[in-house]
This record gives sequence, C-alpha cells and structure tokens, in this order.
Amino acid sequence: MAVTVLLFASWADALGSRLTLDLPPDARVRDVLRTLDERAGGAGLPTPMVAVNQRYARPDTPVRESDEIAIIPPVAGG
Amino acid sequence: MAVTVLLFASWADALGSRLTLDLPPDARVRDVLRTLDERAGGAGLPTPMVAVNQRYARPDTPVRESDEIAIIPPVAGG
Amino acid sequence: MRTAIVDRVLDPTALLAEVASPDSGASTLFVGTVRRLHEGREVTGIDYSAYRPMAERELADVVAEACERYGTAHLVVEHRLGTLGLGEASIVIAVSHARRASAMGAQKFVIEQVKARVPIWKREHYADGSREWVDPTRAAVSDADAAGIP
Amino acid sequence: MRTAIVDRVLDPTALLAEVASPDSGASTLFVGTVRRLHEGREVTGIDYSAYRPMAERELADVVAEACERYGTAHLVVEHRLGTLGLGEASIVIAVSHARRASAMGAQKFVIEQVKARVPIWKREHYADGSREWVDPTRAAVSDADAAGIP
Repeated sequence: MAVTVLLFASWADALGSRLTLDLPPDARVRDVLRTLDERAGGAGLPTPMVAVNQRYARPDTPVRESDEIAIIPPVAGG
Repeated sequence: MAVTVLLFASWADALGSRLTLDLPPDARVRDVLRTLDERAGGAGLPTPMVAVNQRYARPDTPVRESDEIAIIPPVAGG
Repeated sequence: MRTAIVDRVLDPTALLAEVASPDSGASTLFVGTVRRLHEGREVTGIDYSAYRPMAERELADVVAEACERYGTAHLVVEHRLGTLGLGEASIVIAVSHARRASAMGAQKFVIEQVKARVPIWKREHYADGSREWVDPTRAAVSDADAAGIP
Repeated sequence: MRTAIVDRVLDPTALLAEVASPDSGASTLFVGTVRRLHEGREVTGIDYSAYRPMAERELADVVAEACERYGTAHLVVEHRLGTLGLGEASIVIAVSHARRASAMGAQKFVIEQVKARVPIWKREHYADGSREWVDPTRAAVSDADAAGIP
C-alpha cells in the first residue's frame, strides 16, 4: 500500500516534507521507521517519534493507507 | 532602665503602637516578652517574634536602653 | 536587582520589562492579589501595614539571597501597603534568568521568604463588616497549600 | 482556559489580564524568550516551526490536563511561530489560582509538558551565519537545568 508521511525539522531537511512510502498491507509504525532509516542512510538524524492521525504512536501501532503519518524529531518548543 | 517597644498589628491594637517598659539593666528579649504578656493578660494575642534594631532576636538577646525593640506578630505579607 | 515597598498601585508589566535581558531564556512574573474568599469568609478588601524600615531591609536581604542562590541579577520585587480592593496586587515579583528552572526557583524562593520573614501584616475586611488580622501560624486545615495539595 | 499557536508578537500583559479573577490569590506569568547564548554559541535569532494541527491539539491537551490537575480554569497559553529575534517571546503561560502553590505548579507543569510533547521545533541562527535544529535529547552537559542546578 502507498502511505504518505509528513516530515519536520531535520528530517524534512534531509528527505523533504512529504514522502510516499510503499509498505506491505500489515505494516506497523516500526516498518515506517525502518524504511525511512534506510532512505536517510548515515545522515545522523535524531531518532524521531511517529504520530498517526496526530497522536503519538508506538512501534507496533498499525498504519493504514488513509492514516496521516508524521515523523516527529525531538521537539524543542517553549 | 526604660526601654521603648514598637508594636504592630494585633499587638498594637491591644497595647498601642509604642510602649515604654521599665526593665532591669541586664534584661533580655525574654524579659520584654514576659512583661508584655502580663500587660496583655488573656487577650489571646498570637506569639510574636522580637526584633532588636530591626533584626530578629532570640530570647537570650540582651536589650539596652538605646535599642529599637519591636514586637513582630506572625507576618502575613505577600 | 531592586526592591521597594510602595503606597501606590503596582505595575507588573513595568517590572517584567525591567528584568528583561538578551541573556535570559525565561522571565517569570508572580502577582499576589486580594482574593474574595479566605477560609470560607467573604473578603471585601485588605489593609496592608508594615514595620517599614525593617521590612525594606528584610525584603532587600531576601532578594539579595535569591540572586546569589540562583545566579541572576534580574530580580525586582515591589510590595504595596495601604488598603487594597478585590483583585488588586499586593506584591509583584519579576525574575529573568538564562534558564527557566532557575527563574521559577527564584520566584518561589522569594515569595516563600517574604511570607516567612518580612514584617508586613494584613487585616482583612469581611462582607459582614468585621475586620481581622491574618495569622498564618494558626492557618486552618482548609489551607490546601499547607496540606501539600498541588 | 485558552490556547493558541500564533504568527504574531505575543502580549504577556494581555494574557495576565485574561486570567485575572477575584477568586485568585496569585497570578503567574511565564515568558520564554530567545537567549543570546546556547551551549556557548552566540545566537542571533530562532525559527520556530510546528506540525501545526497536532501542536494545537497537544497544547490544548496539556492545558486541559493542567487545569484538571491543579483545579483552575484560569490558564492561557500562546506559542509563537516564525523567526524571532533576541529577547523576543516564543511562549507565554498565564495562570491564576486561589493559591500560589497551585499557580506556580500549573505554570511549571505546562512548560515542562510543552517542551516534552508539543511538536514544535526551533532552528537557531548563529553569529557565524550557520543554522542548526535544536535537539534537546542530545543536550550537552552544559545544560544546567538537566543537571539539577537550581
């Protein structure tokens, strides 16, 4: 399935602010992260959190084609 | 010796804002407090601190005729 | 670093501006105000009075200690005396610091120390016409702060 | 209770007025500002950006949690995005509460939670012309806050 991923901050600088990934139908958050890690190669990017539909998700959270997936590098608000 | 004492808040309401006490020449802060307690009788006043020359003093701090003695009821600033 | 005991309305915004610095990452303002309810009684105003020369010195000492302990010079405190109405400010504490934890720590230190040792008193006016000196040493169990409620 | 993520200059005084209440005994204001030095480097400005819809929801959640935990409805937070110069405010947190400990507790809770979970990022501009995303998870030992310095 084709999943759209939003990226921010250092991850957006490295890979763009929006990507479409081709993932197996039973993919989970950890598969998104592994696929992105492969694309980023040795860019030395910080380990991100992943949000699914604007909520922080765990590595085993399933992802669907209709989900809004976002890569959240370490936040630094305030 | 004659010692002048400044009083504040509830103690000033009960005994006035300034008193002169007749104390023995070797008097200490505890003697000031005892003399005032006798004057206040059963007025139910809160236990005060005593300041000598605008610094908090202990019961055994000596008092002299030239000292500025103040009766400090529980403070409630802020 | 500046402290004052004053007989006029306080201006929190001016104090916040006074502590601003490009070396600060955080500024905090604490404003103590006259509250409508105290231990279940309806308050209509408060008279603040002081043993003024000692209060000025104790307040300056508190702020000097806070500046040393928390490592900042950007700390200003004003305490107002006189009769204040509901919602009016009795104390304003403004701090700025490179780091937020220190700004917040200094703010807390100053208000706790002021309440513990600066010779200022308040007499509350109640809706029933009575007036009473506030004695924090006999604070009722209704004082949630003392009970450690957050 | 109100939260906003905005693209304009923040107005701390307006937020302080917004939380005022005759039932409050204390109001606090926290203002986060752009600081000249970060880990020894000279900062000239900061770009703030966000995953905006999620940041708005997380910020609203943080404030709702703080209101419930500390028992107040008088809590307003605004966070600014865009490019900020030295000394400019990135966040303002205004709280008022019957009791000072709760006002200060809510203030601290909100800033810590914002820094932990609201998806906002900052890219610092340095005097040497370089720019870098700030990553608090690899904060250097120079971060006195993390080391528990007061």
